[in-house]
This record gives sequence, C-alpha cells and structure tokens, in this order.
Amino acid sequence: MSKRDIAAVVFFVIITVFFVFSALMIHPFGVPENADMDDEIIKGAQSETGTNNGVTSVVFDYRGFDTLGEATVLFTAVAGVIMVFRRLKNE
Amino acid sequence: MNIIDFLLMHSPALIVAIPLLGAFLTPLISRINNKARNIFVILILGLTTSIVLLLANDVFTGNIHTYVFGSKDLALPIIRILFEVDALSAFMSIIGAILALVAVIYSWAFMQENTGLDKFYTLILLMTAGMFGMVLTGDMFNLFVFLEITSIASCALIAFWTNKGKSVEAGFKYIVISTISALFILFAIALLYGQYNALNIATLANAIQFSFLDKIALVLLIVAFAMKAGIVPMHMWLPDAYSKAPASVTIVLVCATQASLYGVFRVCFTLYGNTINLSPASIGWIIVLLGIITMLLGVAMALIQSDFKRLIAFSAVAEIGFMFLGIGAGLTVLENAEMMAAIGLPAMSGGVFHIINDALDIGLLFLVAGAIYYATRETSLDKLGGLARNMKYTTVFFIIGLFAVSGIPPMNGFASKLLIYESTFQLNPILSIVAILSSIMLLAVFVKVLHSAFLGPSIPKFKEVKEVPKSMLIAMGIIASIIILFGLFPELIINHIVEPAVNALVSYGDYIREVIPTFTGGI
Amino acid sequence: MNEMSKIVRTISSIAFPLIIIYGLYIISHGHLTPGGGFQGGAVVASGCAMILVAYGSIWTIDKIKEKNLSIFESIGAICFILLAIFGLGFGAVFFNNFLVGSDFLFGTIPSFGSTIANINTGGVIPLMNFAVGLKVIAGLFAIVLVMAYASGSKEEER
Amino acid sequence: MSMLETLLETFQTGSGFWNPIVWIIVAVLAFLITYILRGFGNKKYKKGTEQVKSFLSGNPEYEKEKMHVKSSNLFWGFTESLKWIFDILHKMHTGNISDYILWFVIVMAVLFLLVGLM
Amino acid sequence: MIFNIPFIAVTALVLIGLYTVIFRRNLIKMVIGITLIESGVNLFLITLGYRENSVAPIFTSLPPGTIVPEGMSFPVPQALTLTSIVIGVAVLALMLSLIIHIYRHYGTLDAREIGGKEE
Repeated sequence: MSKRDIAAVVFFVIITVFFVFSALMIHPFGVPENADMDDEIIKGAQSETGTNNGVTSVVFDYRGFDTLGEATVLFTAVAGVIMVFRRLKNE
Repeated sequence: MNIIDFLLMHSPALIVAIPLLGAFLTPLISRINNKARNIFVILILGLTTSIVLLLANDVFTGNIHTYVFGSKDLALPIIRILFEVDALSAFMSIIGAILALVAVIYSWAFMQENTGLDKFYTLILLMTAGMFGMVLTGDMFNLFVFLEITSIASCALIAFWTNKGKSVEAGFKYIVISTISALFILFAIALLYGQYNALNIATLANAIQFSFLDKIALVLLIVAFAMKAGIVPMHMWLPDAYSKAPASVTIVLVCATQASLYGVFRVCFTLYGNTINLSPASIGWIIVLLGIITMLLGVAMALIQSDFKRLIAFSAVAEIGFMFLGIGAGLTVLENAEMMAAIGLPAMSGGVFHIINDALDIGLLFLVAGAIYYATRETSLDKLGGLARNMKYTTVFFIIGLFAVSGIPPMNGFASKLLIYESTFQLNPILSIVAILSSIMLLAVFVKVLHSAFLGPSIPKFKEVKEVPKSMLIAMGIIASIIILFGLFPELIINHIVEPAVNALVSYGDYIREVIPTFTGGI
Repeated sequence: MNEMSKIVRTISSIAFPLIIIYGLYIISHGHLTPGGGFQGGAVVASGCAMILVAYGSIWTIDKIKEKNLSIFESIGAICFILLAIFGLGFGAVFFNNFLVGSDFLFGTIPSFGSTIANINTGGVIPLMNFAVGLKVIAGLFAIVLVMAYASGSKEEER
Repeated sequence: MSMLETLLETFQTGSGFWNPIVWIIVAVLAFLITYILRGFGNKKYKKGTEQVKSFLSGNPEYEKEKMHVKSSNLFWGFTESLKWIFDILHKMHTGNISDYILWFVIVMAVLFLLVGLM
Repeated sequence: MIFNIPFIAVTALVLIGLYTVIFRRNLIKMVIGITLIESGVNLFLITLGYRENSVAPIFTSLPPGTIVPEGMSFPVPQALTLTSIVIGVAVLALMLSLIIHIYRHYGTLDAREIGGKEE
C-alpha cells in the first residue's frame, strides 16, 4: 500500500464521518420541516398552468427555464459527440 | 413603451436567450456556406454584447434588476425561476461578452482549415450562453444547470483537435473534474433545499441559520467552485485544459473559470453573507491562504515550464490567486465598518478590478501564443527564436501583455495590483510581500518567453514565417487597446465599473431586500 | 457493428411500431399522466436503438444520416425556445404560459382537485412536450448512432 | 472638457497615486536621459574595427544560431538552487486524474475539520 | 417510520462512487463511479421530496380522501431529478466518446499510464 493510498484512506475516512453525521442530522425521513414553496405549487398547479400533472407543471411552467437549460445540455452533448467523431480531413 | 425600455426590461432573459437561439440556428445556417455562418455568429454575439452593455449601463447606477420567468410579478414565496442582476453580475457578463466576441473574430482565420466548424461555433455560443446564465441567475439550481452547460461545451471544445491524444485526454480530465464538482454543488443545493424548501438565493440567504448542515453545504460549495476556478492544490486540470485547447477556445475558457470564481464570491458574500461571521474559523482567512498558495505555486511552476501555452496557463493560476487574496482580505473585515473602509474596500476593488484585468491580459497572451502556433506550428519555447523579425505586430502585442500581466505602468495590471499591495500591507505585511514577490516572478517568467521566442538570432527553420492574418491581428488589437485604455485611466474604470460591483458584493442586504422586503440586516 | 440473426431482426421489427406508439402516447399525455417529452422521447429513442442493434450500424447509417438527425434536433430546440419567446410577445414575460385560459388550443382549465383526464388542457405545455420530444428522440438516437458507427468502424480497421 | 478632466484626475490609492500626465512626463524624461547617456558613449564607436567583434576569452565565435540561449537554460542558477522545491512540485503534478480528485477530497476534508468541527 | 435509512443509503452511494474514482485505475470504472455519485445525489433529491403516506402530485383520478396539498409529495424535487438525470446522460455520452478516442491514441485505459505519458 503506497503512501498515496494511506493518505487517501485517512482523508476519505474524515469526509465519511462528516457525511454520515449530516445524513443523520437531516429531518427524519418523510417529515420535512418546511413545505411552503411546494404547497404553493401544488395548490396553483391546476388553476395557473391548467395541467393535472404537478410535476409537468413544474418542469415546463414554474421552472421552465431549467428545462430549456436541460434541453440545451442534451443539444450540447449531441453537438460535442458529433464533433468529436467528425472526419479530420476535408474531402 | 419604446424599444429601448422593452429591451432593458427583458434584457436578463434576452442575454441568455439570444445566444441559445443563435446556437440552435447555427447548424441550419452553416448549410448555406461558411462565410454566412461566421458573419451570423459574429452578429449574434455583437447583439448580445450591446444588450449586455445596455443592461450594465443601467445596473451600474445602483439599481438591481429582477426578472421572473413566467409571471409578471414576484409573489412570495418565490416558486418561479428568478434572475437577479446586480453590478457584479453585470461586471462579469461584460467580461464574458467582450472576450467571446474577440474569440469569434479571432477564430475566423485561426480555425479556417479545420473541419466540423459549425459544431465549433455552436459550442462557442452555448458556452457563452451558459456563462451568462451562471452570472445572471438568482436561483441555485439554475446556476447548476448553466454550470453544466458551460462545462460540457468547454470539454467538447478542449478536445477539438482529436488527432492529438493529449488534447482528448485534457478534455476528459476537464469533464471528470467539472462533473464531480457540479455533483457536489448539487448535493449542497439539495442539503439547503431539504432544510429551507427554497432554491432562490435571496430566500435562502434570508432563511439560513448556519446550522451544521449549512456548514457542510458551505464547505461543499466553496471547494467545488474553487476546483472549477483552479485554486491550488486543485488547479492541475487547468494547465492541461488551457494549453491543449485551441487559443480562441482558451480565452472563453478563462471567462468560464472566472464565472466559477463569481460562484465562490456569490456564495460567501450573498448566500452566507448574513451568517458567515458566525463561523469559528474565518472563511476570509481561509480564502486568503488559498490565494497565497495559489500565487506562489502558480509562478513557481510557470518559471520551469518550456511550453508556451502551459507557461501562460500556470501564470493564469497565479493571477487567480491575486483575486482570491484581494477579495478574501475584504471578507476578513466584512463585519468591522472602519477597517472595511480602510482595508476592505480598496482590497476588494483591487480584487474585482483584477478579475477583468486578468481576463484581458491572459486572453491577450493566449491569443499571441495561438498566433505563434498558427505561424510556426510550434509551441515549445526551446525550438522557437527570433520571431520578432518576421512578426512585428505580434511582438508588440506580446510586450503589451507582458507589461500588463506583471503589473508595470501604464498597463491595467498596475492599478489593481497597487490597490491589492497597499491594502493587504495594512492587513498583514507578509501578504503584500508575497504578492509583490510573485508579481516580480511573473515578470521574470515572461521576460524568459520574450527572450527565447521573440529575441535572439533568426532560426533558419522560421526564416519564411509570415505575419498572421488580419482578423487575428484585429482581435489582438481590440484587447490591447482596452488594456492600454484601462491602464491610462484607471480612475474612470474604478469609479464607474468596479466600485458598484464591490458595493454589490459588500451590501448583500440590498440584494436580499430586492426579493424579500422584510429582510433586516446587511450592511 | 454487424447485423444480428434473422430472428432478432424479425422480432425487433415487429416490436418497433408498438414502442414508437407507446412513446408517442407518453409524450402526448405528459400533462395528464406521469411522463412527458423527455420520458417519451427516451422510449422512442430506445426503440430506434433496438433497430440499430438488430440491423447493425452500417445498414442504419445508410438509411438515416446523423446530419439530418441534428437538423431535426435543432428544429425541436428552436420550436421550444420560440414558444418561450412567444410568451414574451403575448404575455409580456419570457416563458409565460399564454394559452391557458384562452379559448384557443389546449386552453381549458380543469376544476380544482381530482378531475378526469382532459387532453385539451395545459396551455403551451403539450406543445413544449412535443418540441422536447422531437428533440430528445433525434438527440439520443444521434448519440447512439454516432458512437456505434465510430466504435464499429474502428473494429473493421483492425 | 469635463470629460477630459475626469480622465485626467489623479487616482489616489491611499498612499500612492497615478496620473497619466505625470507618467507621460516621467517617461519622456527617462527617454531623454537615456538618449543623452547614449550620446556620450557614441563618439568613440567605430564600425568595422575590433570593437564590434565579441571576445569569448580567446575562443572562436560560434555562429548566431548556436549562441541563442534555450529557454530551459534560462534562470539556471535559480532553479538549480531551489531544486528541492521544484522536485516536490514535479512530484505533485502527476498527470493522473484520480490524483486530482484526491486533492479535491483532501481540501474538502481539511475545510470540514476547520469549519464543521469548531 | 423508518429512520434516516434512505439518507444513509445516499451517503453510501456517494462515498462508494468517490472511492471508485479515487482508487480505480481504469477510466471506464472511474466513469461508473461518477454515475454512482450522480445516482446518489438523485436519490437524495427524491427522498427529500417525500411526505409520509402521500401520493404523487397528479390530479388525474386522485385517490378519494386525499388532502391537498398535505397529502401529496413535493413536485419540485422530482423535476430537479429529471433535469439532473438528463444532464447525467449527456455527460456520460461525452465521457464515453472521449474514452473511445483515448483508447485509440494510447491503446490503454490505465489512468496512471495515460497521465504519465508525454507526447
């Protein structure tokens, strides 16, 4: 086991401890402390966006700009993949 | 309501939407021919730049623009995506707009004989749009989305020359680094969301209590953004990426790196601004320490490089340390009013002014390196020599960049570095000594480049080297003229551009009060 | 990548239309039932990927080029962002859902609480679903096609 | 006119100042002084004599291409005297991607200990 | 009432992924580790959105007796997870295509060998 691996294990254990502590300190599963934003969305979903599906109303109306960014990410990936596998010579 | 008011009202959305639309249209336009595509891309970026300047001109007078997507009024609680533009966002977006425009003009001749150029321009536009979104948004998750757009586009562009193994490897390293940091940013966002059920920066900043989970989230955000910004010892992806990418990509990449830097400052000053003084270990001193290490290690590594672009990349790492030093020095005295006036404000104005200076200097040097590569197909300094005989304009531009990056009057680096030296000297003399030392070493580094690449006898291999085409010279000339302008009249720039940005950082209360009027506190 | 045996090809060509129809159903009912543009597009793209695996990448890339796929994807993305910009035109705000409440297409508003599914609701959301669906189909299939063709062509060089 | 005045006003940084006019004057003065000094030395200079030949302690002079100092040899003394530092730095920069992530984890752990524990 | 088991699972997933990225030498395995981290974060978002004995936020043929909105789970984390999943797909595609190129150039997938190599 090299020196690098020993150091890696030590620091890894440290962050493990902190992550587990934070996992234990979050509110108990299923009882969120604070729900005002989502209650607002669920109440307004049908009257404001006219959809029966709350998730779709969030995806395409309340947070529609995120969806635009997400579609852009996919577009970027396609452009990148096609560019990476392009022909390097002009013929 | 005339057209200017309409544009100004919707400018936060249009600044992001216009490059996106241009990027979606580019594959269709490039079916016509290449000239039309280049002109189209330059027009799109010129339009975006004009809108950015229009918005900035209004924001720098002190008022904060908010733009709610999908509804006219912002109703509490904030359930929609909100763009919130203050002076710092406008400052960063000016940098991005200028450098992206310059990069596209430079690419006209520089990338001419490559294939797949339609995808290249598409990705440049997407990268610029993602950068604008990062600096303009007021929503944590939206910040993550635009960070990912910027990272993916940059990674594909770094690996543009796929016939070189090293550039593909650099692109892979960059995507791994940025994906992991973005995932930890998302983890921190989820931690905050689970506690306060909000994603809006102002709402979170109002609600935050600096509990244990908030500390964890703060550390995750700072470390992840710092890795994206290239802070030592997490800087190692940066030389690979900067030196293997095409030069016109690299200067946009510099802006993307500084957008991550903006993320660090936004998190420290605005998101946690109300509670950061509760932290037992002063975050300000941690950032100052990181900046010091970054400066020293960056110049030390730059001194022993023999590859032109790698050398410039390491000096870019050192330059990022200056910004961290200046703004961290401001963060150390954030709560203390008279020390803030005496030390903090000059230090932070130096740091913020150095952001744009660094973008311009490093950008100009990378463009010069790209010009030398274009002319000689060579970036190793051991093989170059005597190029000043054949490439006169390029040599002049390089000397301007040399003066600017090492803080010699009358270039722009002088003013910001002077501010940083003086204010940090009052904070702790060692800081300013280290800063001056690393600045001197930067001068040594670039004098070495000047000697071995431009001066000396003309190497027979490079006897027939021609001066680079006009568009590259124009691109370099734009940046050089801005550098000299900033250097001759720093008072103007600091009063009209830098001071509002610094005030936007310091007075986080206004940023939060813009969304939540009942917020009390802030300076 | 070479084509697979005749059994696989027959079965996949039988299953392909069903997968396409199911994906289109998910896309078009995205505002009523679980699903939407991304999910349905992923279903359709997986169907196309099944055809690609069954018939081989050389056969498929003769049928459809990745250039045309990226054109389709651009068209989908442009429709999406144009719908957002129309919101700026009608409702004076970017991403405004300007069709809700209007008697035009998809204009009706369901009553609050548990309602029966009514396809004619949602404003611009169904249209955005279609745009995103087209985009996702073209994008994912283009990724799979290009990667399959590139890795396959490498094997032939060896 | 007021625009020009705003351009030319002095930039105070607490203990120092910057003014383009002053800088231009100083630069012109420096150029004049250098020119005068150059004029002093210029009289005794004759072309074509032994003066122009470079004297390498008796050795024959190389041709110009060989005399160009390579960039790796610049600052030789500096890098040689601080070799131990540069060796450490070189060891730090393994091109291995998982080491990069390891540095990320290390910094995260240190900041956890600094911020979270105290 | 299960205690914070889901959050522990999230932590385990993220840490296993990080371990894989740090200690494995094969690039493909590092990519697998990254996807593990990503799935951990997605699971975290989803688990944050759950309310005890609640139904999905969909009004079509809602079960009778459901209280709105307390009886419904959060819609926002599901939307965020959808976005995050699509982003993950995009990143995965790009990383794999770059790995194909790296393999063509170096003939190996060992991270240390590739990093050590000079041009």
